[in-house]
Amino acid sequence: MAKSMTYAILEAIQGEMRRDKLLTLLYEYQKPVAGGEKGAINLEAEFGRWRVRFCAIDEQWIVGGALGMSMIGVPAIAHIPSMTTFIPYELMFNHAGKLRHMTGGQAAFPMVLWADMAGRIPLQGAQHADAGLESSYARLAGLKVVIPSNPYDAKGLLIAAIRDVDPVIFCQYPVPASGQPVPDEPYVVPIGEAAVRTEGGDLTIVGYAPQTVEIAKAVAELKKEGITAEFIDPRTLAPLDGVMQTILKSVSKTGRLLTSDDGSYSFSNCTEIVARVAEALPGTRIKRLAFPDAPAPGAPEMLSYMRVDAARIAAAARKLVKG
Amino acid sequence: MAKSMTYAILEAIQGEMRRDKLLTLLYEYQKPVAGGEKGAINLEAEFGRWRVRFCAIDEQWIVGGALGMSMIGVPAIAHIPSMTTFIPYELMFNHAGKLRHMTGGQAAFPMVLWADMAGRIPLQGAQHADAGLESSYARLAGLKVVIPSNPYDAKGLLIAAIRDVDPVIFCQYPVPASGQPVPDEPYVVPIGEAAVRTEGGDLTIVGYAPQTVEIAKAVAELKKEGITAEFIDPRTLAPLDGVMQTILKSVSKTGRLLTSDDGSYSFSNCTEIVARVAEALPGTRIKRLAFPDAPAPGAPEMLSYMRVDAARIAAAARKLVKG
Amino acid sequence: MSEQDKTRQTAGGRLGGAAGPGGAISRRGFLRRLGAIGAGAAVFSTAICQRARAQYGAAAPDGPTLEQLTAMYTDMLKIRMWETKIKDLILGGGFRGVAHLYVGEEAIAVGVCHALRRDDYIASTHRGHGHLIAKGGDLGRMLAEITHKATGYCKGYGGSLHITDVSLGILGMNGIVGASHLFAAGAAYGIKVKGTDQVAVSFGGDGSIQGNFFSSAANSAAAWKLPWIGVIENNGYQIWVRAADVYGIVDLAQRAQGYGIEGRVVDGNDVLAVHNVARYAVAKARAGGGPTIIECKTYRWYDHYGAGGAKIGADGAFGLGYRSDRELRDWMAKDPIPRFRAFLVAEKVLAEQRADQIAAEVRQAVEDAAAFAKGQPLPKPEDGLMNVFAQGAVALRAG
Amino acid sequence: MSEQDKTRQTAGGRLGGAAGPGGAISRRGFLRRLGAIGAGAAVFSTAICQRARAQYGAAAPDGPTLEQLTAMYTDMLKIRMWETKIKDLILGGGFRGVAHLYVGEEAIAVGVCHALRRDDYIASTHRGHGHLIAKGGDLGRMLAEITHKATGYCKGYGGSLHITDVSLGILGMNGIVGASHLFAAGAAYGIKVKGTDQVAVSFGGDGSIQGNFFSSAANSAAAWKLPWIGVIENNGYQIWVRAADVYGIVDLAQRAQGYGIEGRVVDGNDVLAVHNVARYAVAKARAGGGPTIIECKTYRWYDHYGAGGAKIGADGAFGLGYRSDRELRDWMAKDPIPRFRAFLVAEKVLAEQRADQIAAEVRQAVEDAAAFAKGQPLPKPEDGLMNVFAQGAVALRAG
Ligand SMILES: Cc1ncc(C[n+]2csc(CCOP(=O)(O)OP(=O)(O)O)c2C)c(N)n1
Ligand SMILES: Cc1ncc(C[n+]2csc(CCOP(=O)(O)OP(=O)(O)O)c2C)c(N)n1
Ligand SMILES: [Mg+2]
Ligand SMILES: [Mg+2]
Repeated sequence: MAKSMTYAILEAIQGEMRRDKLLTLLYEYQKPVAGGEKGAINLEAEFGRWRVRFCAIDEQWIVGGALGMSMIGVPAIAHIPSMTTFIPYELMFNHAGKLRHMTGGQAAFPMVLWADMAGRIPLQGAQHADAGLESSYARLAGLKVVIPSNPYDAKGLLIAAIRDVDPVIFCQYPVPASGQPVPDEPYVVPIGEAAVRTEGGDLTIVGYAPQTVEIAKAVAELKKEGITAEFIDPRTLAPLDGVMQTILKSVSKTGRLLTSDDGSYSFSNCTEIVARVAEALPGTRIKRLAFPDAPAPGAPEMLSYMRVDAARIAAAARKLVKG
Repeated sequence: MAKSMTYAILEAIQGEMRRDKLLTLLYEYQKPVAGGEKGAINLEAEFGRWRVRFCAIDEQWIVGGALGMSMIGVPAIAHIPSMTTFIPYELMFNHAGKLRHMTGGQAAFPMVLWADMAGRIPLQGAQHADAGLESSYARLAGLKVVIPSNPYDAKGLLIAAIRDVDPVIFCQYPVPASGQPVPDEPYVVPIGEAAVRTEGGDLTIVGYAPQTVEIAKAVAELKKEGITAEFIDPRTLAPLDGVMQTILKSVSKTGRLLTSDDGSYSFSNCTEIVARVAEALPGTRIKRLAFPDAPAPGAPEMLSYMRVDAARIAAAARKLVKG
Repeated sequence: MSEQDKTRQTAGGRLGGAAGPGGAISRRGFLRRLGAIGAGAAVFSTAICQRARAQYGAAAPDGPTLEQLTAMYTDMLKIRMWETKIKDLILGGGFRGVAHLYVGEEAIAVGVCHALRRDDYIASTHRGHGHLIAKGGDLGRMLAEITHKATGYCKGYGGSLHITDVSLGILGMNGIVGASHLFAAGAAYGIKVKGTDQVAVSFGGDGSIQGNFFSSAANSAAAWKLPWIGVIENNGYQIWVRAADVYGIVDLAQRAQGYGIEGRVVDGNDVLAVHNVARYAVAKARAGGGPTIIECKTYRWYDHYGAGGAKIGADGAFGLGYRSDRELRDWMAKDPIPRFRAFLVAEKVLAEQRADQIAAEVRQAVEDAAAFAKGQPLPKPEDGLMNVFAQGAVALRAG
Repeated sequence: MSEQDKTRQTAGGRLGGAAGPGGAISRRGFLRRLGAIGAGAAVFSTAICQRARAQYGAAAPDGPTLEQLTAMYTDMLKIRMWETKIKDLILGGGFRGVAHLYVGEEAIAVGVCHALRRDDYIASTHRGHGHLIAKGGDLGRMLAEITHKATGYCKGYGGSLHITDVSLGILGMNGIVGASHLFAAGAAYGIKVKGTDQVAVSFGGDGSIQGNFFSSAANSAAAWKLPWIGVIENNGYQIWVRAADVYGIVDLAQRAQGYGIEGRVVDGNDVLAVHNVARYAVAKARAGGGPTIIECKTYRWYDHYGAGGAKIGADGAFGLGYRSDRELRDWMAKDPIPRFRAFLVAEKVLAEQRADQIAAEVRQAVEDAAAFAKGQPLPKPEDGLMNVFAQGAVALRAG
């Protein structure tokens, strides 16, 4: 059985906590415990309650506490549940992202904000079925934002995030255990590098996290019809320059860009990618698919009508290529 | 003497408070008092302390309180200072923007978040010299975002915002008292409509708030050189559809788009406008100018090096038109 | 406020400790106490009832109080049976919705909401079905909503976490812990602006006093004596986290002191105890006396969420890792419903037969609600684009 | 802790009220008290000193305590004179910076920071020059920074609001009110992880106890007995807003009770009173006894910001709309510096002459600092693109 996303994440933290005796996890109710083929991981049992601390329902503390700790050289991971992703927004904006600059390089926050993201799940209601929040973080100076789409990337990106001396937002969306097998040993997936998931010449498709499942299906479907798509998973949203190199290279070749988001349409995720391509490569034919600018309704009928799926991606791709 | 931004805003509130006996203002330390040719405005003196309430340093209260009031039909204006603009971000995101939808249309928040924006002012340091925060709000479902660039628009947009039954973020940047004279009477500048500040055929320039000062200078400069720019001030950032009609019409004509932001470059303000133009009008030549993805340093030398100014706008315009 | 009340008003003091005005109480006094809402009234606990009963024999209050007591009993049963039905539906499989069950805590919602007028406001939580029912919610439309039907309270958009009836003065159930307090305090401010004598009550769990919202609510309510009542439903757990491990205080009502607010601790499984403190707080708030924070100690019979550890046709969720079955059984023995029924019967408010009849009627109402909900239509897919703003629909961007 | 201390530990109790262990105190006892840092020590106020002096005649403590007292006096003067210089520079026109002046509140920064080791942490505020000086900040590099010079503490990026020296354990001045408390509490948690006996102190004004940050700091510190000390510098105003209009409590240390934290109120213009409560709190925190919240009542001599209402060469800002000149004069009469000097001289810690000499030295140091800062180079424009991340520079996007 492949390692799950959660297992891969906890394995990353376990390895780093063994390596760095100060690394500390603050969390709320989502126990850092996972069972897998390689044996169960139980971080509190292994590292004790000071280093693996469950907290009150107080995300301001979890993130602010992690910031304070990390300022005195105790690296910290702040894990907060999905519906609370914006409670620490001000802390990350005005403090984590600015203090190094404001102090002329003196201050550092070696911390990771491990933010759960709900994704567009049905029967929950809008507060518990959101996506796209990462773009609000990606626009804040001084912060890095990574979004793995599979357990392999999750482990490698999280280790990179933990070892980074700058604050990193690690966004965990619910994605199935697909992709490369996850090695037991620590390894790094560098922040700022996109992954080319499939190569192709007719158009470039960009998307991440749960959308990768839909895109992969669409790419397979299109291939049967003779349309080859180059599918790029950015993995990092900020800083974006490295990611853009890969995307621009691909779009220079294909001349067409299709992006697909679970986040809402306006001012969101792939918008920045689209804008950069438009600036750099005028003439590119571009289509942006996304969730509408609306909250996510609980009723599955409404929700799935609003979400981008494989069929819609394939249809948009056909139109871009043929239209 | 022309009415200042603050005077125009307080005049708007004064008129609306006279009209609606429940309308209430919660604020912190920025006294709603202004002197002008037409006589001084002192809202607390006129409407009493219950309706014009100074509060503790607690922006969560100011905004959350306004939300609670407005839910029971007491329309409210929550005024918060610039360095705190993201403290109520979660409240606007998970509650103000979602509750109508979540309740199937039952709940309403007839409130205005009157958010001060610092702009890129020198000698303050990064927490007190920020810009571009509006784009984080513009991507949230269920919220409207307006940004006046002069006192006339400020008064008219604020009255529109107060009368709107949906929550509106009214962003006040420091801008000089330019533009049309401000009538004493209430009037509405409709939300969702851009203003064409100057007409031209060679390129379209989009920008708002303090950037309008720089753009206006650049447009005048360019005109001398025989380049005519169509300068559009969006005034509303969300919802953007109406604004885009104006911009798309202009770009269809000019074929070139230059945007200019005081906000940072990535995932920000004019990015959405650029992306929409790129989707709708492939082949458009596009340039986005913005503050770098960095906090604002206090030292004026560093700050002005980083900010977009008239000379840079003119240079970019020349390049777009000639290059 | 009486001296006894004063001793009890410090957060540490527990209702039912040194309770009641000694032995000497007249029947009239007892009834007055039962119905009292003046600031001097404050406390009416089972202990007092028992003493009163011992002295004067069983006696039913008459007039509106009788009706009200019966209505309270009925509402407690409604919550219990409606939620037990949900639990059974979940366990039956294929349930089109989610639920955080309130069973075991009915005395709080009912005790508080029956101290309110229809035009008073409440702000509720993720565990809010009980609040909605106690404020007058319709069982059928509620069930239609939590199964996301087009005719549910929120037309299927909201579901269990956001089900609400704004016309009943309900400021929404809210999936964000603690937000209820802030919105209710805001509403309380609005009441002051309107100049009415309404009050605004927020419910929140033991987990709701931290985070950003509670503090802002409490401080503002204290500073300006807002008609806000913060009810803390302390059921001992925040999912599986115990308050003692994450707070420096034991009685959560102690938080009130830091703001200059009166804090009260009450047995949350005693509906009359809750009701009387609530009536006191409501009367005080209406009279301009400012806020009260009421901590109700209670327990939830089911898991935080869903029906894990539960069985169809049986009460309670057993075998959950974070709590012992014994703890649950001890609390089930303190079930607020039979306790209240016994009181009502003993006090001749209700005859046994009438009590049985009410139970049968409620059971039938729940079955009717379930049947109603089942027959309701699904929402139209494109309606998800509506109700973002008051006017119009947003654009579909997905394709 | 002594019984007297216990009575004083409730938030309402004021230091110097029923202070001191009665008349009978030996010289050794006096010195022990002065130097005491054990949990039993707690209170050493001017009142005690005066009584002690009356009994035993003037006597200077010897050894390190003497040095420390002199250093405290010197630091208070440094803050006063350095800031007075800033005020004069602002009034002189063309000042390349901003300032929230601390003058009048020196006893707090000095009393607290001199109870700390160099490796202890402090988190400061917008009004933080005093904290930085008391923790050992260099006057020249500070002035270079608040005039945004390339060789200032923050290379000109930060200025007055963010000036800091991380190597002195300063977690930053912070322009966001209240954030200091949360970061210090986080640091206190980090200390526990490291297993050292350091402590983390946050300063904050009377405005800093509301908002999101304080509550999270206090609750966490209480729950896990973190070595956090929250110092509330209650100068009566939040810009122009009075606490009484926006809080439901008078003594802000009362907030502590709601979290289960010991709260103390102290005369913030009495450096020894502040120092002794701070020493008590620090010793308690080092010993694992958990947090303390100390409210220091004080007053700022200048306006919230800048030098409005002030004059070159004269103390205090007069004619501000929100406070009376008389109130200011009353507080200026309670100036902590001459008060402390009088004590030191009377106790023969310092001779008058030595005291004058220190003042002259500090005055010279301030002039040197000003001259140093003036001569420093401006930052390079392109350096604004640096220090966003630890590595590299971000791209210029402006053209
Ligand atoms: C701000 C916030 N943080 C976390 C959550 C996730 N969450 C939902 S319910 C819950 C526990 C609530 O505990 P309590 O307040 O005691 O209420 P109870 O469930 O016991 O009724 C948590 C942590 C949330 N919804 N909102
Ligand atoms: C969160 C936040 N809200 C508002 C402000 C604006 N502001 C700066 S200082 C200040 C007053 C602070 O008062 P207090 O805490 O009493 O400190 P003092 O200035 O009196 O030392 C305010 C409102 C801010 N910086 N941060
Ligand atoms: Mg609970
Ligand atoms: Mg103050």
